[in-house]
Amino acid sequence: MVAPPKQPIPGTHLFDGEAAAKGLALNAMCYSFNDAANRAAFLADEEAYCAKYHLTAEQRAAVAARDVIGMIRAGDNIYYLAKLAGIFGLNVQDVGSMQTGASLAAFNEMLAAQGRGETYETAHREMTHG
Amino acid sequence: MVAPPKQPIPGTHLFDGEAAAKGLALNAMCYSFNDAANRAAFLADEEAYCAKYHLTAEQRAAVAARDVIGMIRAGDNIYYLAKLAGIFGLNVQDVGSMQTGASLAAFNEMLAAQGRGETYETAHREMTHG
Amino acid sequence: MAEIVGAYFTSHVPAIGGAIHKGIQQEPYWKPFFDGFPKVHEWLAEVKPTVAVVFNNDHGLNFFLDKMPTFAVGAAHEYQNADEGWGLPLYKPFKGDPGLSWHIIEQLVDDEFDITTCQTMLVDHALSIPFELAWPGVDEWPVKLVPLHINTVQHPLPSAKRALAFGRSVHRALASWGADERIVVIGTGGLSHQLDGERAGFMNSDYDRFCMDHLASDPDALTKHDVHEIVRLAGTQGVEILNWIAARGALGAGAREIHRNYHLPISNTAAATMLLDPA
Amino acid sequence: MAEIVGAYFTSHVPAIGGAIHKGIQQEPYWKPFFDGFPKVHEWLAEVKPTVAVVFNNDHGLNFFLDKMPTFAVGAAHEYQNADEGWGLPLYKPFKGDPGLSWHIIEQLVDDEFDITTCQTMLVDHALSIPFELAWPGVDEWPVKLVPLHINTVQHPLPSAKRALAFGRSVHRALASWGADERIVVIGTGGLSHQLDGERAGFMNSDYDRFCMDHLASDPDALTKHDVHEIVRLAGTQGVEILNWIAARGALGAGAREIHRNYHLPISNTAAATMLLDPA
Ligand SMILES: [Fe+3]
Ligand SMILES: [Fe+3]
Repeated sequence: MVAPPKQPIPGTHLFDGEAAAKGLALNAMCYSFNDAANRAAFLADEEAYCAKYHLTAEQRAAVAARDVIGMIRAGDNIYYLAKLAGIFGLNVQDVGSMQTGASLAAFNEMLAAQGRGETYETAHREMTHG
Repeated sequence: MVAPPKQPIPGTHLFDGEAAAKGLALNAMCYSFNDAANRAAFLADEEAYCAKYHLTAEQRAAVAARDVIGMIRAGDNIYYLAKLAGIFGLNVQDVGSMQTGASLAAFNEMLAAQGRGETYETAHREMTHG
Repeated sequence: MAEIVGAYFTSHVPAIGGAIHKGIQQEPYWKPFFDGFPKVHEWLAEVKPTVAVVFNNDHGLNFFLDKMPTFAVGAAHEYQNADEGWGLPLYKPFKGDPGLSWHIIEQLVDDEFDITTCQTMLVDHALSIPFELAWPGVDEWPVKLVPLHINTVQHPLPSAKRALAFGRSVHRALASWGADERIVVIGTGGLSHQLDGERAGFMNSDYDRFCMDHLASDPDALTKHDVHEIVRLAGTQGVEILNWIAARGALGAGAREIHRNYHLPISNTAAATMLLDPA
Repeated sequence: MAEIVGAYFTSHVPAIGGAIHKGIQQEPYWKPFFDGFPKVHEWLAEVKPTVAVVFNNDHGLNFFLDKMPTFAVGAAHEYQNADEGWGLPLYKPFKGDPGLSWHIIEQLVDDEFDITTCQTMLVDHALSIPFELAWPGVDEWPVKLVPLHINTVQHPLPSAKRALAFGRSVHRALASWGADERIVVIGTGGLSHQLDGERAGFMNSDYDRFCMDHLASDPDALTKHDVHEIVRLAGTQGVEILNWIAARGALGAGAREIHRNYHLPISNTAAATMLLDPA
């Protein structure tokens, strides 16, 4: 018998079977972006490209809104998502800033604070409350 | 430590790592025949199709000669090979006849003899020596 | 809770599909094989499965040598049959049961099986023919599907011992599945046959009977041979007995044989059909 | 007989490749990380490896959710790097060692690891960046490659205990490899980082130090956390520590730490580099 479900980890969305089943169409689209021609096709006609991959309404809305947390909630995996983010010119700090709701500068400062020995909890509190 | 090499089994070519490494190009070509368009392309220009898959000289010669044992020796796996045999209109009895060097009728009789309770060894002896 | 209603085993020789397609099941060559199926149909009507957990092997349709898994588990919403290179008519699609698939996957990884998961997967004659034999001519398959794949193509293959343990881990998952389903376990392929090499046409009814005689009562007996020995005894493609062994494990500890049919040759193969009840 | 000369571990953050490409290794942001490498270069010049056995994880280049293996082993003659979606310059091809690959595969299946074998395989930044860090600017990589992949993408992931056992099975294969090779074991990725979710930017130097402190002397200590606990402690992508754990297993029973560098942040990651000698 599989162990009972674990305690959720705050701010963390495990890419498990449930997410994988939900996110398949969006992940398939993002996986296609390994190919430069597909990235160009997406940029040329985002609507048509998303339609071709049969994104769910939730997935399409999240992509249209460049809503990273929305994509994650819709089952996107960060490794595939990163390829879409690349098309938008977003790096992992940009993506971090979008997900935490902090400015890019504040997010980077939160990383740097950990580099100076602050715990994540402290650095995160400072980012959130100034 | 992996167990020492086993005794060879007469008349049997295990599709192991050595065969798989040797046969990759030919198996890749045969795998492509799941697609009807590829089967048609092979039939339309066998030489060009084989060149596209970079068959080794040994593989190309075996395919050109419809030499099933030659293909197996060149690393083809029977499941992939069966797709090529299908293009030539050969079923597994035809392929059996070609590999054993017996006529199709004699090969089928060898199978039927086993159905009547003869051992493979006896049935095979009868097939080989009339 | 789900109930495991029993296990169904059958050979899956492609030519069987041809015979069904041509409607020649009652011709002398085919009758002894198809005579094994009225009992299967009765039994299925009685045990009324709603889900099929099927151990089978791909024959170069879904898997290639670029990514050849030892064990793979399908987790799709739907599985399609596809052209295997012979241009034969395709079978109806198979409805998946992704919830049960992921439940099985969680159990397998927890039990240290290093599976490959497949959210899309094509299924070949190893699955469609046993389905068509079980439910001939239905408009829609009456069961949802969880397909499990065992490598019988490229050596090293998993051992019979490992295949049985794999099936037993699947059993633990089935036994703890909360949905109200009636699960039939299916093992396909075999029995003895060899398609390739100078020994093509090899069959061995002694070994086949040994396997059938021990399948219900003592499946561990089938694990005493290593894979090389199984090739020697059953032929290069007779290693498909691994699917039967794993399916037997998935049925659970006790089992009772309620039906057996054995006939050879069907094409180059010694063909067999069996039903086991849980016991 | 082959000799295992030691193990090299490093983070593989894509931005490192960008820094190398721009030649800004000595800028204040990057210097503390790159300062860990002169010692690596000295050590490699001394131990002179001829083959690298690399535990790493694909990031959506070679594997998709249609066929996602728990453990995969490359068995190609050559491995290519490829565009991961960011259009970055590609790295040189990597020469394979299929003989050693198949020797490892035989051992793993014999030890009941249910691997996926890959006769063709693309490798991503998880492999190319550690190579470029180790052998910067060379015309041709000085080692042949056997890449091993661990699923860190889709849960359920293998446990740390299973990853260590996987590495130990690989060690048995290396220890019995008859070719006259000098084998370096490489583990890539980590340490703590989380890219996704509201907790993005999470790092944890306490856990990282726990891992580094026990890697040589007591790797089993790293297996006391289950994967869920590792995610909690190391972040969603910090589970790449599984590559380090498996590589540690492949090094052999005894090990001695000879070099360590740890610096954060590099991009969103706590970056680390270590060298272990066999002991
Ligand atoms: Fe088969
Ligand atoms: Fe990574």
